[in-house]
Amino acid sequence: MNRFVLVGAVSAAALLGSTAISNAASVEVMHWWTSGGEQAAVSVFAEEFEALESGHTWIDTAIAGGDASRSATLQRILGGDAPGAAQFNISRQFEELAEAGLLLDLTDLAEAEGWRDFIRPDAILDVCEFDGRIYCVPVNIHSWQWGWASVPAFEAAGLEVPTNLEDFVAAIPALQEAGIIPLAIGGEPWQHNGALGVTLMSVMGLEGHLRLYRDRDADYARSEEVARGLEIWREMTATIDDGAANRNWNDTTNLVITDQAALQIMGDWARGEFALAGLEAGVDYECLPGPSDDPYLDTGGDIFLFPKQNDPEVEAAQLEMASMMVNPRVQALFNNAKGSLPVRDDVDFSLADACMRKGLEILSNPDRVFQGAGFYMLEDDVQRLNDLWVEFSFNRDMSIEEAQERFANIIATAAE
Amino acid sequence: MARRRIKINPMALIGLTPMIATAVGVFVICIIYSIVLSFTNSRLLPNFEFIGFAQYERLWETPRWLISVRNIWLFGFFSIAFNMIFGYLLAVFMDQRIKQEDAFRTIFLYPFAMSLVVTGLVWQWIMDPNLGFQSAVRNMGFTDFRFSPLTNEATAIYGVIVAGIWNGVGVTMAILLAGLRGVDEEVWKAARVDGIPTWKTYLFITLPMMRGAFITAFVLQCVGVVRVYDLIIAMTQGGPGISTQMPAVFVIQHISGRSNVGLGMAAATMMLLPIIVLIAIQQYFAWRSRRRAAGIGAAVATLPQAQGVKAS
Amino acid sequence: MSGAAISTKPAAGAKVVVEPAGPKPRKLTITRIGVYAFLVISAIYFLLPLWVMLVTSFKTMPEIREGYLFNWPREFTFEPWIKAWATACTGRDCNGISPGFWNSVKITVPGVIVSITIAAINGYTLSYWKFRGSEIFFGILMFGAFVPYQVVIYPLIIFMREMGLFATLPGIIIVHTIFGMPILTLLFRNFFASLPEELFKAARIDGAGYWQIFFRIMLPMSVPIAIVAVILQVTGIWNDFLFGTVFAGRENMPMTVQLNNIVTTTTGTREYNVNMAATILAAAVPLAVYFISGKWFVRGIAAGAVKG
Amino acid sequence: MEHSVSVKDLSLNFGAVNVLQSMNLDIAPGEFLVLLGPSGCGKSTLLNCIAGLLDVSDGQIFISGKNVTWEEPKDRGIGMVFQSYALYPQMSVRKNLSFGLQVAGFKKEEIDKRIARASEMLQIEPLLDRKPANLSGGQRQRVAIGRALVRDVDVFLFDEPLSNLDAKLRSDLRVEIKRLHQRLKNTMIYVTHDQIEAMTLADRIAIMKSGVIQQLDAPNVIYNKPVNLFVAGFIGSPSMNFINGRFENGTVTLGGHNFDVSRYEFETGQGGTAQDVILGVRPEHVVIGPGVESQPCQFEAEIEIVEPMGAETVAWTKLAGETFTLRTNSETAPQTGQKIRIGFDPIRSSIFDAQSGTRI
Repeated sequence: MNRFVLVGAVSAAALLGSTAISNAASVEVMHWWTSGGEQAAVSVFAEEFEALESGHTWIDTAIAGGDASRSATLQRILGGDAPGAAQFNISRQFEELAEAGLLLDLTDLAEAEGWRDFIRPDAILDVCEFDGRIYCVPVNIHSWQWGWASVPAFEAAGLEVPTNLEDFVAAIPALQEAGIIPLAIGGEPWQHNGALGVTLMSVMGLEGHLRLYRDRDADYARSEEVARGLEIWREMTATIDDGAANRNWNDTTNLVITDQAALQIMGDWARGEFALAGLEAGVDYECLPGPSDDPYLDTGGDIFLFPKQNDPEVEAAQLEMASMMVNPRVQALFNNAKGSLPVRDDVDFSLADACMRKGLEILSNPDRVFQGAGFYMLEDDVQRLNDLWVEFSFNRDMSIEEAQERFANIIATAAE
Repeated sequence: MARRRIKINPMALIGLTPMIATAVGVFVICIIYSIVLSFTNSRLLPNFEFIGFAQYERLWETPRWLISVRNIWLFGFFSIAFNMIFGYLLAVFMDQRIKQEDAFRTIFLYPFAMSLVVTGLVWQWIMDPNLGFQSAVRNMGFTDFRFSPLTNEATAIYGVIVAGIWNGVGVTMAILLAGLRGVDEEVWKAARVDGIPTWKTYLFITLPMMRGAFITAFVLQCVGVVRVYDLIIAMTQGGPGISTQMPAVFVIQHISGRSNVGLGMAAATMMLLPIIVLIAIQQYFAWRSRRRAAGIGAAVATLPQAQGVKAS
Repeated sequence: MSGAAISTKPAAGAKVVVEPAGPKPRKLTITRIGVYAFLVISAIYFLLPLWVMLVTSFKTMPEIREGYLFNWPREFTFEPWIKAWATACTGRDCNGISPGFWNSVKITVPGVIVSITIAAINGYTLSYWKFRGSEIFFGILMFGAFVPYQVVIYPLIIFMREMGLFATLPGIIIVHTIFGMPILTLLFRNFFASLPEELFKAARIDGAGYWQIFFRIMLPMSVPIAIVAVILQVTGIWNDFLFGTVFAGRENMPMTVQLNNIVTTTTGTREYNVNMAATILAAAVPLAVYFISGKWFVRGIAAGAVKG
Repeated sequence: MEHSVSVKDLSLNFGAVNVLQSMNLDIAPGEFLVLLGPSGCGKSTLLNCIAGLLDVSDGQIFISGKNVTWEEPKDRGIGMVFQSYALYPQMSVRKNLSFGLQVAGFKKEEIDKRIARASEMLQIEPLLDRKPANLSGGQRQRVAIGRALVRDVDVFLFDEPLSNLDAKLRSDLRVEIKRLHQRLKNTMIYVTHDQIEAMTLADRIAIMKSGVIQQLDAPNVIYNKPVNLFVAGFIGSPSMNFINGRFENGTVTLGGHNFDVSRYEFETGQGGTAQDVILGVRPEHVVIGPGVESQPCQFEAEIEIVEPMGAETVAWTKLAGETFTLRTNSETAPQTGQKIRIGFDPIRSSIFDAQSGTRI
């Protein structure tokens, strides 16, 4: 009799325990959002996720630097110790993972929630699609094509804030005279890559971009426009300050915030830093789309993919997380903190500041939106391009002609 | 003796199992696996679509790799050369009946106890142009003073070399000092009686006698140089640009973030090459000296004692 | 002859000028000054980073920004140390470097014990129980001492995954055991080879077996070499970065990896004082081992260096 | 003051340890002096002080009348040969011989002349272009001697030069050194712990113990008239028999035996006072068999152990309860267990004060 009671009690406890566990799971999330603005944004996700009824836990694994973080993620997937969710950039980087069946298929969730209907532009979700299935969640839209200018810095040099890079190059001597660092940039390779890409884009426009990366027109890589873009880059980077090495992007943004430097070419995530510092767009700083009088914006951004776990409970939690990330309320909160644009346009834009409005306006015109090189080319080839630009940027002995020749060669030999 | 050799004690086999597993599993199978992958187009996950030497062809056209190779030679040459010269000088100076020898030895050697990550971080901080050594000297009134090797791609590698030497020269010093102390004291006395100046004794008499210690220190340095990874990651992450890229970093980047295992393994195989060459040379010399010893051996049976041991 | 020395000779000092007697007066020659100058300058080069780390870790950020790298802190603050140990952030994790410290302890202690035990058995077997082929395996192992880790790291990741050991504590311990094995085995093999062979023969005649001889006779005798091995392994495993990043996994991330994460993460401005405090903390254990073990450490290096 | 080498009140201490204590030593030109003693007695230290390889704590050193206390070794006019040969291993024999001369700035012809002379003298001409590693031990030591020879100096110092050689080579080279000395007539100071070397080579031997010279005299004096127990015990193999006893009225009483020692030559010149003594008798001075009856001192004892050594045999017995050995021709050797009559002559024995251990 006694024994019977005991067994009953134990099994009841086990049942209770197991149901409690089955609802709540821990999901480890790997990302590289470590700056102040990014931290605020990722906290939105974490808090919203943990606030879900099922009582899941967000385990945060932040590794500074996109390259380092992606490397770590891939290493762990390779080693069979994949995190529950991992941040990636919009690119074709994870195709192989999907192909090997290592990623959680989100298609059913996406169809049930109608992601196709509200996520825009379409291209963003296209990236997540492989063989007709959806494997990732886009969480924001980021554009690289922005300049961030310090209004007091240009005033100190007695200048108007320029609206394109040709004007900025002309303003460099006056800025130097006023003791201001003309172009703020850090030593990290990706900062150079990105800014150089922006510079090229501002010169060659959408048509040139498509000829190069979509059509693989190697001759265009040898064109006048490309040469001019590289020339502008050389002129801008001729005045880099000593402290550039080892400077993070947010440390660099800080130079503009504190008016020590005039201009930073950096994606729209920099806006989060200005906002965090309490600066007002149009008064303390100016955001320059393009930076060009004829601006185009790419729709890069961050995506999360969910490596398969062998635990159905974790899988359920992963799906819940994916759903949470595109929730309109969360999108508004997250993107506001992050400085990026939401992936859906049915969110509340009342909080948007002047810069965000500028961006939204441009993005609303499909002709002004383009896809980055990573959309058309494999990661390996993108990296070859990055290597070239980094080498060009740091090795001032490399002639513009040589850089163009190598550029053409990469375009010509890139894998389909 | 003979019986022991032939009959395998089962317990001995069990005891040696972890070693056999490591030797065969890691240092034979894993290496072969790596080499095989270098002939495939594996990206992140291993596959076995063989593409011949394509990865090698591509490797030697990849600027990042070419720069890595240039850097490893540069880094290897300068850091080993400085290490040896500075290490020997320190050892010689330490050998001058210095009163505070223990204190100096402690000071010269402690950096070796620190990890290369720590080494890299500290030197990066010292070489920071705005807050580090440069600004400290400028604040003393030398406003034109420049010391910021890491900010310039042409000089960054030398900044790394300075940090590497700081970490490793104490070991070279310790090995060479042990070598110096191992030199027969009577040779020193003989040189003094002969009236040979101290510096000449160090240069012409003890230096050649310390070949063993030098080879040891040199091999140790070589192995360290080929493997250099932590220092780069902590100090420059390969930058500015890709100016301080190293083969070891290249391999790690390609087996993960860059998702081109085939290329990464081709690079790894190339890294193996100098080691194999080094071992082959060493084996050749060992074989030659064995053969020569066998030839002369009979004639000079008394030889191998005193002199032989000290000189080797 | 012997007898009491009747020293009628005047004190050496008074006579020095005329007649050399007694110890040669030590002149502070140029060479002597040069020797000391060289050593002192070298010592400064070696001590500088330690000094900078220490003073920076006690300074406040405003003071650091003034750029007086070498100055003694005006205002002493322990804040950076507390922050580095307990509250510094990487991402949303704000536990400082302390979890890394305990992880490193968890990796180092069993890592040292396992790797040294296996190496001792290897050395013992290779010295006394040679069999056909044992030397070949040893040769391969020695070759392994020179192989760059990067050559085998990818297959090893795959292997560890297949064994289910990737990103586990046993996994990282096995990795350290594997890569510590060549040098440690050599160390023990050379040590046992230097012991008199008669010892082993006597034990055999007394009827002792493989394990009995190892545990009763050889192991107790190998204490000196074991100390050297412990020093070598403690510093080696503690200071490892590469294996830690790849094989340890999130839960066992060693201190060096965590240090690098903390230092490369900036929210707002770089907190150099916290970074330096964290750096010192990460270096503390091997430094302590070094300062305590002193001459043993040197012996360890020399022993580790004595190879083909 | 025509000494070749002269040591005055020399002391050396390492910290609190006195290695040499107020040592005085004069060596005549052309003399072959051997410093003999057990290891740690300071004999090598003394040699190193003379060579200038060790800084003295007190006292002076003169070589050829010149005060060299503060001089560098090279300026003292000495050449030195070491136990481990101390050849420069990476240099050929020729280079080994010439290196010091080249450094000193000698002309090439002069160097060649000296090398020719030295190598002829030591018969090492065929070895001149070899490296030390390719020489045998004996050859190496010849080269080392050659290196001292080419310096063309008045004083040669040898620091246990033969200790690393095997017995056969050792005796060959010993003769060689003796021949060299006879030919060169230089002053030689030779450190060894081997008494055979000392006895065969030396004009005078200085026996040292604990940094003090115990006795400085010609080999036969040291052998026959050791000044104290230490010297008596150190020289001679097998070593001297010591038996405790009492001296009174010209007789030494040991156990039950009374020995008449009136033939003994006392240091004081005559009788001596009654005191406790130790009687020392060398095994080779003991007589058995036919001649025993003529010996002034005799006793009867049983042979306990016999050690045949070829030409000679050592027999062990007891006298007054203490071990007593005797050395005899193998043909007349006694058997174990045999009771024989044993005799010796006090004139060839030594008597020491039991308290101080000095000879009376």
